Amino acid sequence: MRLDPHLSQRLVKTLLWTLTGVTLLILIFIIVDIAVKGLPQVTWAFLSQDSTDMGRAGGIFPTIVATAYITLLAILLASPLGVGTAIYLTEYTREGWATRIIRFGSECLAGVPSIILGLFGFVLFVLKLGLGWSVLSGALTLAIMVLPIIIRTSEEAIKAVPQDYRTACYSLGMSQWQTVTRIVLPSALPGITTGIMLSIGRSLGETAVLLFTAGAALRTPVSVFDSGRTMAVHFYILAREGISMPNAYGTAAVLVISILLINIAAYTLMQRLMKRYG
Amino acid sequence: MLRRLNLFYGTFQALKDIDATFPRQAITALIGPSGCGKSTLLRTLNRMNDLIEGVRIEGQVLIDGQDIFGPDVVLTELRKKVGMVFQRPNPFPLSIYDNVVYGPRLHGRPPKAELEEILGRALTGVQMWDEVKDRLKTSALSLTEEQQQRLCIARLLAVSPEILLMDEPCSALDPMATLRIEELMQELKKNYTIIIVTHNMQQAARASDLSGFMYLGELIELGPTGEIFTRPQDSRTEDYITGKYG
Amino acid sequence: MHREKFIERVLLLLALSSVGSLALITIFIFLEGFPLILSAGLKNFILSSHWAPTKGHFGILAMIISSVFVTLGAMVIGVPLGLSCAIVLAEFSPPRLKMVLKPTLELLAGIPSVVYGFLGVIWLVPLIRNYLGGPGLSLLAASIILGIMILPTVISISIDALTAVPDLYRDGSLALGATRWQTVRRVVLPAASSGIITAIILGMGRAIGETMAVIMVAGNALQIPTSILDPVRTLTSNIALELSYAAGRHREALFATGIVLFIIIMILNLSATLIARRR
Amino acid sequence: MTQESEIKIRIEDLSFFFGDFQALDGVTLAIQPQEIFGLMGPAKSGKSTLLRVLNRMCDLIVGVRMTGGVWLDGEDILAPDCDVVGLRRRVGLVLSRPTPLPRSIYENLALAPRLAGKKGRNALDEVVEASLKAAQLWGEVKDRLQESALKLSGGQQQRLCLARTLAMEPEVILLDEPTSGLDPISTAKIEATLLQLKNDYTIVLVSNNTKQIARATDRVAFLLMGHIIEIGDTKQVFTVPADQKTDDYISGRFG
Repeated sequence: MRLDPHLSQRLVKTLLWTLTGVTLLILIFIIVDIAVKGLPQVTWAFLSQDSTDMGRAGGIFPTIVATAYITLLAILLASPLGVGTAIYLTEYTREGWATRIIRFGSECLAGVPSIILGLFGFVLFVLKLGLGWSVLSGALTLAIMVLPIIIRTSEEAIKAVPQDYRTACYSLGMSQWQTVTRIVLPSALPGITTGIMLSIGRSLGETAVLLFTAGAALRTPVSVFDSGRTMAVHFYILAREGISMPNAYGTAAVLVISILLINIAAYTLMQRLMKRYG
Repeated sequence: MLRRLNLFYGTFQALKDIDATFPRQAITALIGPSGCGKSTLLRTLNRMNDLIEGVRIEGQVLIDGQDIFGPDVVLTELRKKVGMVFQRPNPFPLSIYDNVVYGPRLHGRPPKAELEEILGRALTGVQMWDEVKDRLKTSALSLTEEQQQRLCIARLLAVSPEILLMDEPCSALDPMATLRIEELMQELKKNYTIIIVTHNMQQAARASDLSGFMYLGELIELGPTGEIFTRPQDSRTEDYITGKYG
Repeated sequence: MHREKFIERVLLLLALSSVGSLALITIFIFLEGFPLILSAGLKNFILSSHWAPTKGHFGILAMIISSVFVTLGAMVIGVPLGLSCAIVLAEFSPPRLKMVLKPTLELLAGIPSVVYGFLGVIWLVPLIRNYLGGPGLSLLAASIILGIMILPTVISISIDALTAVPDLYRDGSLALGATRWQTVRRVVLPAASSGIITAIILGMGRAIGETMAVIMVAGNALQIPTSILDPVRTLTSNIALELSYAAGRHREALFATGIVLFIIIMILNLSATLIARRR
Repeated sequence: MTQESEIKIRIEDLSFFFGDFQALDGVTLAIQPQEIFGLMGPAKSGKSTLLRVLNRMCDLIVGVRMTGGVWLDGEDILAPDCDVVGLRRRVGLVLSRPTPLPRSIYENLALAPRLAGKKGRNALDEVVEASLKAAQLWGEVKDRLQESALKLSGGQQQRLCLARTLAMEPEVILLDEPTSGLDPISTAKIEATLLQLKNDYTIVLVSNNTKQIARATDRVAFLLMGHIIEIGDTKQVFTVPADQKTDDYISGRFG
């Protein structure tokens, strides 16, 4: 006997919606749990004081500074490389072996797991170049990690700039570089910013890379050669070694909320962008 | 037959008070500049416009006396009865065989022998049985554009529709292929009611029995093709067919 | 003219940064790890499960098997959930709902892996211990957590594959009187199949390479698992657990573990790229 | 045949390939200054390709190959050492779809003069006003020059693109079906503008609307599948076509 198509459609839709619902519930559960148990810990003192007693007491100020320091440095290093790559791929070269290799390299790099990046950063920056466990080692390794993200989003943003604009520019006798800097990049800026924001989000949550490159010193880093413990690493150590569950939840809340805010902002920007170009 | 049909996309009114009757076993062509609503009108007849967000339709469309917006109309049955050929040929990325029997398989699980028979009939109906009978298992995407368009028509014939809607079916084809598709339409009109949208006036003049001219969502006039092209009633029609704009 | 050429050169140089980084990573991991594989013998390295690096035993078979099982478990959980979400979002949800659902699901990708691991320890591990037995920290727990973690990868790539299917196909099918689901099953899914397979493979790569969450919930016992409730140690957790104190041959052994992991992941990525390109 | 000195653009035995596809086959023709030269033919006949060779916009497409020669005022523009960017400033192109840049109306117009080295607010203001007036758009936009050009209607955008090309002070203006998306009134305005401009410029107009070619051009070439079928005075081609295919085309038997 054959099921009536309308009935089978209804059954399948019910199943699919149920599974989607389960996924959403998991997500909501994660966020609610972190918020309910973590937010009460988050006070001004928690954010602004030094950690004491291995993080059992005090606040998370040093980890906030370390996180911001490493992330910003990584983004500063990766953005010109990523955007430059994207411009080269979209505007300056035709599809061929060169683009294929570059694109393939970037895709593979995106697939390299963070533990391998951690190993690499550890051996090259920490040991071979003698930078030690430091903000700089961490930022260099993180920059490699977010490079593919910036390349991909910038490339998409630049590709989304209507071809008509370029045609118009060329037919007005503008050179390629004039076209890129005056029309293409300004039009693609929101998309590029989105990619940079996503990279920041990704950097904030990264642990494996930083554990082996930036170290875990629980004091506020000043120079780029100081070791620094980011929020994610701090959270991992608190939770894994059972040092303080309330402080672990508090750190997680700060971490998750900042990542969510950045990602939401990035997403909103992307939406506006998509609306602009239909 | 249409009665006082209005169609809105959000606040934009795409069709305005359209009244029209399309006779059986004839080819009716809808002409007009782009954006005049002719494709929208066509897609209303098998309710493909339902797929678009924010569409609101007023008025009636009667097919064989039955309102297609009535509550007891089963959408899939309506679309089976009112087949549609699109502007660009859209064979599924499946084999030629699977494309043609796609429809019959949707509506039941016919035995293999019956499928073979439907296949033969549909492909013969579009005069391409001899061209493809030896490569039914190859991908439909390997065919030429014209063959793909024929295959799409064959795919329709396989579900035995009564009405064929064609939305600029030749716009992607070269002049020779266009001519052959037009010949095919003449063949098909013996058994089917055909409504075709075209931006090519010569095509309308050559291939249709009736023509309707649409402008800015209105059906300006509808009548025998010969009269529309030689003695248009409305000055807008005249301007259009003499090429003042478009 | 000269200026343009100069700019092009500079941009090419920047564009080589990603390839260059990848090359550097490969070179350094191999430089550090390969000598050990040579001296210990490839066979002893990947076909023995005797791991006692301080005593000169470097067999990682147990970890390879654990990594594979954990990953397969993650696929069993993540693929059905992820595909369902993708199909619902791409084909069945009204646009307005999609505008809300899609970003919400994408937020999953933003939650750091340590948070997943932590919540796994707090909620999932006790559940498993109390209702299914065993220590709780187990292959099952790791699979469930990883299954959830790969959802964003599977969902977003599958959605892209589904939306890349031209509407012409959907229109064609609906115009023949097919229901939505018939259209999805018979036309859209086959047309999107290579993209969906890519999504699954990249999800696998993500699962096998994940470290922090796995360390926290898998139990990290050095053994070949016999039940899904056994604690396991994966390739990634082995590296992360021992790197901070390893030295000499021991450290080389961890880099060698890294080589194995790297090769597995590169094979997965390569096949994903090849499948995606075949389209 | 016209004297060499009176020829603005000379094209000789030009063939053009996209990969394996030959878009133009042995095209030879001469365009005189201060005329509107029409190119007509059905879709894919090569008329747009020919137009794009004239300012080397065809370079932007991958896999193209050309043989033959094109001379602008006797200068070989297909030569490898030709300054393409400079050439495009001399030979302006208006496309079938309006392509305003996402800037203000003023900026759209001032862009090209600025890049050409024109400085100073007054000088720029003058160019903007003059070119808008020439394109018969000044009256409609003079009070909102700082608004985004994307806010204009389709017909206004197209006239803006024409004005933008004029602001560049080119010698030749190429138009690729400039009215294909426009309503009758905007079409009429653009055609009127062209007739005025022809006193100062050489204009090449591509259109698949034969009526427009008949109305607006002085001389015309009919292209079919990359070949020139017929060249001549527009009146003559339309009244007594020499070739049966031209007759078929202008009477609408195909295309």
